Amino acid sequence: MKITFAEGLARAIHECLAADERVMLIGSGFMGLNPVAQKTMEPVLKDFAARISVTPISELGLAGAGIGAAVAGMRPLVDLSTGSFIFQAFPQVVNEAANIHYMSGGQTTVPVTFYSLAGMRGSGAAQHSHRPQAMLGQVPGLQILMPGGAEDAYYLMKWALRESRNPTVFISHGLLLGETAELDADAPMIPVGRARIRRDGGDVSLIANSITVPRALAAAGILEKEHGISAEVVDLRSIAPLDRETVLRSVAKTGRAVIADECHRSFGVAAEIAATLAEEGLASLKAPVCRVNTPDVPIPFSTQLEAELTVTADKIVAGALRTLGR
Amino acid sequence: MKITFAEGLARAIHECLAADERVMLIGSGFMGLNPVAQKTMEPVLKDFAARISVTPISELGLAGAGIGAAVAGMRPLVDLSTGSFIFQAFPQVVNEAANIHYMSGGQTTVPVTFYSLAGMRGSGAAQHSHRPQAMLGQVPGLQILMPGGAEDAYYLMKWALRESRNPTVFISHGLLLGETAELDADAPMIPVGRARIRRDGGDVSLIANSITVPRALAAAGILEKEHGISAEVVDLRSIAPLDRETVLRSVAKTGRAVIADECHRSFGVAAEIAATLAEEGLASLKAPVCRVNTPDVPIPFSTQLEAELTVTADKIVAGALRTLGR
Amino acid sequence: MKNLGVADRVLAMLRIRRFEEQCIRLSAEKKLVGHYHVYIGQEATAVAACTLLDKDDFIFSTWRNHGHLLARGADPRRMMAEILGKSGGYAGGRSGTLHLSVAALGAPATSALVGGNLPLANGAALACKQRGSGMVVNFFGDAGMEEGAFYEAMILASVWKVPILFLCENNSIPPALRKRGQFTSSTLPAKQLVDVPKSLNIVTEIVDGADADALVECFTRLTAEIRSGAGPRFVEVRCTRWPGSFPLFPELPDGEWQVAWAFGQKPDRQDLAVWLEHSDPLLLHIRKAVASGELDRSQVEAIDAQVRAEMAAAVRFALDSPYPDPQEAYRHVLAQGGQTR
Amino acid sequence: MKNLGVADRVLAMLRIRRFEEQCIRLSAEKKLVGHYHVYIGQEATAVAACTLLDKDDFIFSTWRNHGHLLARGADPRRMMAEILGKSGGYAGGRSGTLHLSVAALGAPATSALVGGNLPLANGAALACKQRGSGMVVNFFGDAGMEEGAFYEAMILASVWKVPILFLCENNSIPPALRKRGQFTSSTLPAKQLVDVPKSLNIVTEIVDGADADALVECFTRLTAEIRSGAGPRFVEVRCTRWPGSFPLFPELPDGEWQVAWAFGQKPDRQDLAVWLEHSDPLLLHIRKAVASGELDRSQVEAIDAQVRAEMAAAVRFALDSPYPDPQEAYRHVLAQGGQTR
Ligand SMILES: Cc1ncc(C[n+]2csc(CCOP(=O)(O)OP(=O)(O)O)c2C)c(N)n1
Ligand SMILES: Cc1ncc(C[n+]2csc(CCOP(=O)(O)OP(=O)(O)O)c2C)c(N)n1
Ligand SMILES: [Mg+2]
Ligand SMILES: [Mg+2]
Repeated sequence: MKITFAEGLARAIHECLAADERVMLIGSGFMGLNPVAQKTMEPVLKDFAARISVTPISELGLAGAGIGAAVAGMRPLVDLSTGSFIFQAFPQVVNEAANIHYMSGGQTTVPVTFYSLAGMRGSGAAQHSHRPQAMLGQVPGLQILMPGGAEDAYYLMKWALRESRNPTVFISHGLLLGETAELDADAPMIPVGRARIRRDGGDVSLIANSITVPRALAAAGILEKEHGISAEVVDLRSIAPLDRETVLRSVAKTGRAVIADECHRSFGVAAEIAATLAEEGLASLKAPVCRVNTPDVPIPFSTQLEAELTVTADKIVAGALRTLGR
Repeated sequence: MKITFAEGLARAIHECLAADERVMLIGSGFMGLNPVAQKTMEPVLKDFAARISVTPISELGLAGAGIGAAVAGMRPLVDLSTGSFIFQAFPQVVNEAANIHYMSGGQTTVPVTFYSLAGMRGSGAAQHSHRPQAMLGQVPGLQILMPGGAEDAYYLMKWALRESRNPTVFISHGLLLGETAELDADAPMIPVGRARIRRDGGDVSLIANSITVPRALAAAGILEKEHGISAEVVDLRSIAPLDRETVLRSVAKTGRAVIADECHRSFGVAAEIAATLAEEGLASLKAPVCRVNTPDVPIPFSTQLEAELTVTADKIVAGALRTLGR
Repeated sequence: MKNLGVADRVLAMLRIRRFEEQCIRLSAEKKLVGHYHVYIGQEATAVAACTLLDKDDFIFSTWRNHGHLLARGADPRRMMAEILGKSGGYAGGRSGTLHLSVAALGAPATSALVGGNLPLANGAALACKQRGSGMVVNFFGDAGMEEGAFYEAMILASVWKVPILFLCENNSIPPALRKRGQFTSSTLPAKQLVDVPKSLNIVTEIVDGADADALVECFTRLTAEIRSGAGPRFVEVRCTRWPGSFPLFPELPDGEWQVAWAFGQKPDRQDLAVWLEHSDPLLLHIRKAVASGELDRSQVEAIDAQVRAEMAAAVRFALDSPYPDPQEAYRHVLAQGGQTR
Repeated sequence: MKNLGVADRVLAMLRIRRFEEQCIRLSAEKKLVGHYHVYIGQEATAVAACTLLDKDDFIFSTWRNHGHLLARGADPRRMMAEILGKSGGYAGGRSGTLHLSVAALGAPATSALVGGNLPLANGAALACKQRGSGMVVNFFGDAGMEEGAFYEAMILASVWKVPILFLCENNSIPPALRKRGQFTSSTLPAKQLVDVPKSLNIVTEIVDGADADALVECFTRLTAEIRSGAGPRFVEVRCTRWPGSFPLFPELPDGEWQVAWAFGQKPDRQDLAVWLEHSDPLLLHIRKAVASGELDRSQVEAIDAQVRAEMAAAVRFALDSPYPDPQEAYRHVLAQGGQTR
């Protein structure tokens, strides 16, 4: 069955609410300003109104409420809305949620999921376009899920709400909501923490996550058609846990790595992948690693300026060609 | 003249208050729980009481006040106290201070300095031991200064309060406050954004910042004395701007890099340095890069557990030996 | 401090109204991209507040900033160019509608985060106090009071006694409650918004945002108190939501605003008619001025003609302004000069 | 809900007092490393609040948690071991004094951040409401009210009407103001702390923290209201600072607390004598019980002997407990089971 990313999310949320009384929603936006995607949430809103809490614009308090409810035995999903607003909740997400299990010596578990609709969404400008994933990667105790396709939107959300026993940041993307994929809801999912090889290839590894997954796939298509190059596309799916083995195995095969990630270049997700290669995969590298990122510039409003900074399929292609000396 | 790190800070603050009426303090702690270091601030408190604002425990509001005052033409220094509390101020530091100059198209400048006494200070435990520098490195528009010695505590603070035209996070360290160095206050300082070669060497580069600087220097001493190895110690001094050139030049010479940094391993400062080497310095690497970091574990209270996670001179030595195949 | 005459006040309000109408049109035509917010129905507030300010005063605004900036004297041409992401805009297309600022007019930083500008405004007021000159007007919406940042800013302003007018524009009040009555909200549990700052020892007031004269009287008094060193003041301005603001993106329910509506003619849409009759600060102010003989229809029409010409020029300027060179994306990340490299 | 008899209440308070004295001693001997906070002078509050709670209720505490946990029934041996960073501690040495928690006793998460535990406590109360059982007591200090997190928690608790007692321990009030009078602070501009939650429609109360009977009466009433579904309640408990709390690290101004002080004998230090006479909840409660004939000196001495023995055992257990194996540092970062790898 073909579903959109938004449908995958809404369906997972609905199924989890139906299956487990402890699942509850703090906020229920999830779909940003996208009216088509918003429609997918209607069954949830209709069937589970009693388990959805009204939310003032108090992100810190809401995140904390989710943590506290989790600590008290519930399994809350907290809508933190646009990625940039997670900073409002940082004291609770970074310094409470992530630490409680450890500080208690394992006495207390914190199965809360924070939903963050992050990324460069088109004219969101500097204050509404953040990708907080690399920052959150500095926080041991958090799980960070980053679906790159509709089926993983479904699988990963379901896993977070039903199975996870730890605080989880679910990073969604405004420009992925309409992306479609084939879903077999009954098929066992690839374990969380395992990357997905979205396309096999032998000449270069394109390592991607979230919005850069469809772009890397497009780049792989161009590389094959226009340059006769066979690119492997690795979709990380989560950055905590981070599947270093699959990345290393792919690069061991291809000898070349292009890391496509929407974070700012410095201290971003791509830096960690590149560092892993420099530490554990040096011998397999036939060419310097290539990072394709958002430059270290706040996100401008104007479409023309934003486009200049955006990680595109073309830039991924150019990066791949560079690693191949072309 | 020999000064301590704390004396360097206090002296710089005093001189800047004396020299420029626009300099003002929002809070005046700076020295944590260290009574010896606290004494160094007495002249500032006595001579400039009228330019120090009383501060409730409202880190977000205080950071914002510093930004707003800067925008209105002042040059405030905001004491955000223990590094872990900067998360309270993240919405203002990350999403306001860093973006204002850009969003205004260059109309408005924001010469505010945030002071953060960060790091693993000994029994600070999970909620008081954060090192936020790598996270802040994901924020274009911020300058991040990280003195590794008393002379740079003085020089860099002075530069931030007198010359900088941009929002600056000054990262201090509880365990550095008593470190001493020779200060020649009239000597021109190494430009901000330029690393300091603290020790020349030819066999391996030890790349350090803040608290890992004295530890890397100790490691270099051990390497020489006990192993006959000549280690070069690079003190980054700031991580935004980041002096990639000096790092690349040093590793071009030695062929080996050990990066000692107190951030958690994943997505930390060391990751960015390692990535830079994988991208721009691959040809000079004679051995895999080695990161010496705090493991991805919240900081435990117990001295024995904290010690297990701490970046020590011995671990830096072990890392260097590994890169040399010993 | 200047005080505008009636005609100038109508001009200033109509300028905002017509500017926003152009935004709505340009958005419908897909020339304005992305989400944006208009100030229709709140014009009297910005005009009354900004005309009381001096050169060394500051304003801090939000995503709903167009009216504040126009009232402060910003050039509609450069504003519109910015909103369209053009190089002729105040920030060369970097800010767009959300963070429009004009430093030369004392609007140095506009935050699009709920609660974001309150700590900033407070800091600017601290700077004014330190220097002994100037004051701050801090515009924000009622939802701003749901953020911890609001609370911390109230604490600091009250402790520091800084010269600031916290101006909360509560834009979803039924007409009958505008002058008095409890504020009822599903998300802020205060009976009256002003109860919160009051609990922190800040002097407060409530005023009808559809009544330009009441606003002028209130702000004149409060800014005088603030300038005299009395410390912060908080005012809740109550406005009634304009029907065009209910959809996800604003729409003109019955085309552009008509001068004739102030002179007896009715629009087709009933909800709009009710809003105009009871809650439109522009219409009510014109009607009052006409009733008192201070203004006649031909004068209003002349003002309208002037404003329409201004706005046509603004739109033309904005459309003609080139898109920024992509390399401009890399400029202004850091101010130059302080850095030593 | 149980209610303690007078002797049990003295026992519970004295247990806290003596536990904290041991902490001060162990810190002076450098066996307790790092910063820590003691609950001396506030014992009646924790005892009065915690003894009203059931098994499915929760408490949320701060850096000043020793008293809260002991009153809730935690084992002094495992607490002391944790405070010394030993493997026998509740968290195997990971939490230390700052974040002590005992999940099995409904104290699942203790935050050492000012304002940190309020949003958490509120969320646990939301869980109680959803499940239809249990309530929350949220202990925090007066500085907590300077954080935005406090404000947001008040908003949410009031909007959601969750079963929570916000218990603000204001521990720096002069004796004369404990029962009435304005709260004066250089950092929170409220005339009364309770004015802030009141402005958000939360029912509030002020009570004297040196008067155990008043605390029991107040908390009994408020928790009954909360359990009946009336929504959140806020209480300010006013305590007077104990002289030993003024240095950077707490010190015993005149050695350990003496039973004899409750029976006419005076300590050498004058500031301590004044504090004991007017502000020590333990001493005042014993004196009242003796006056009314409910307790005599020999009974108090017997209680003290029991407590001293308990504390000696706790210290011995803690000192004997081995330091954790360094490999333990890597355990409990993530709960196992949910992860698929
Ligand atoms: C921190 C934060 N949270 C949420 C948002 C999304 N948001 C934008 S405008 C808005 C509503 C604001 O309402 P109000 O403050 O009353 O202002 P109005 O738009 O009515 O003028 C919200 C929730 C935001 N911009 N920032
Ligand atoms: C967010 C944050 N800011 C600052 C601190 C440092 N700090 C620890 S205790 C304390 C004072 C707390 O006073 P109060 O809330 O009255 O509690 P008390 O210690 O008096 O019980 C401060 C400022 C902190 N722990 N967390
Ligand atoms: Mg509003
Ligand atoms: Mg206190």
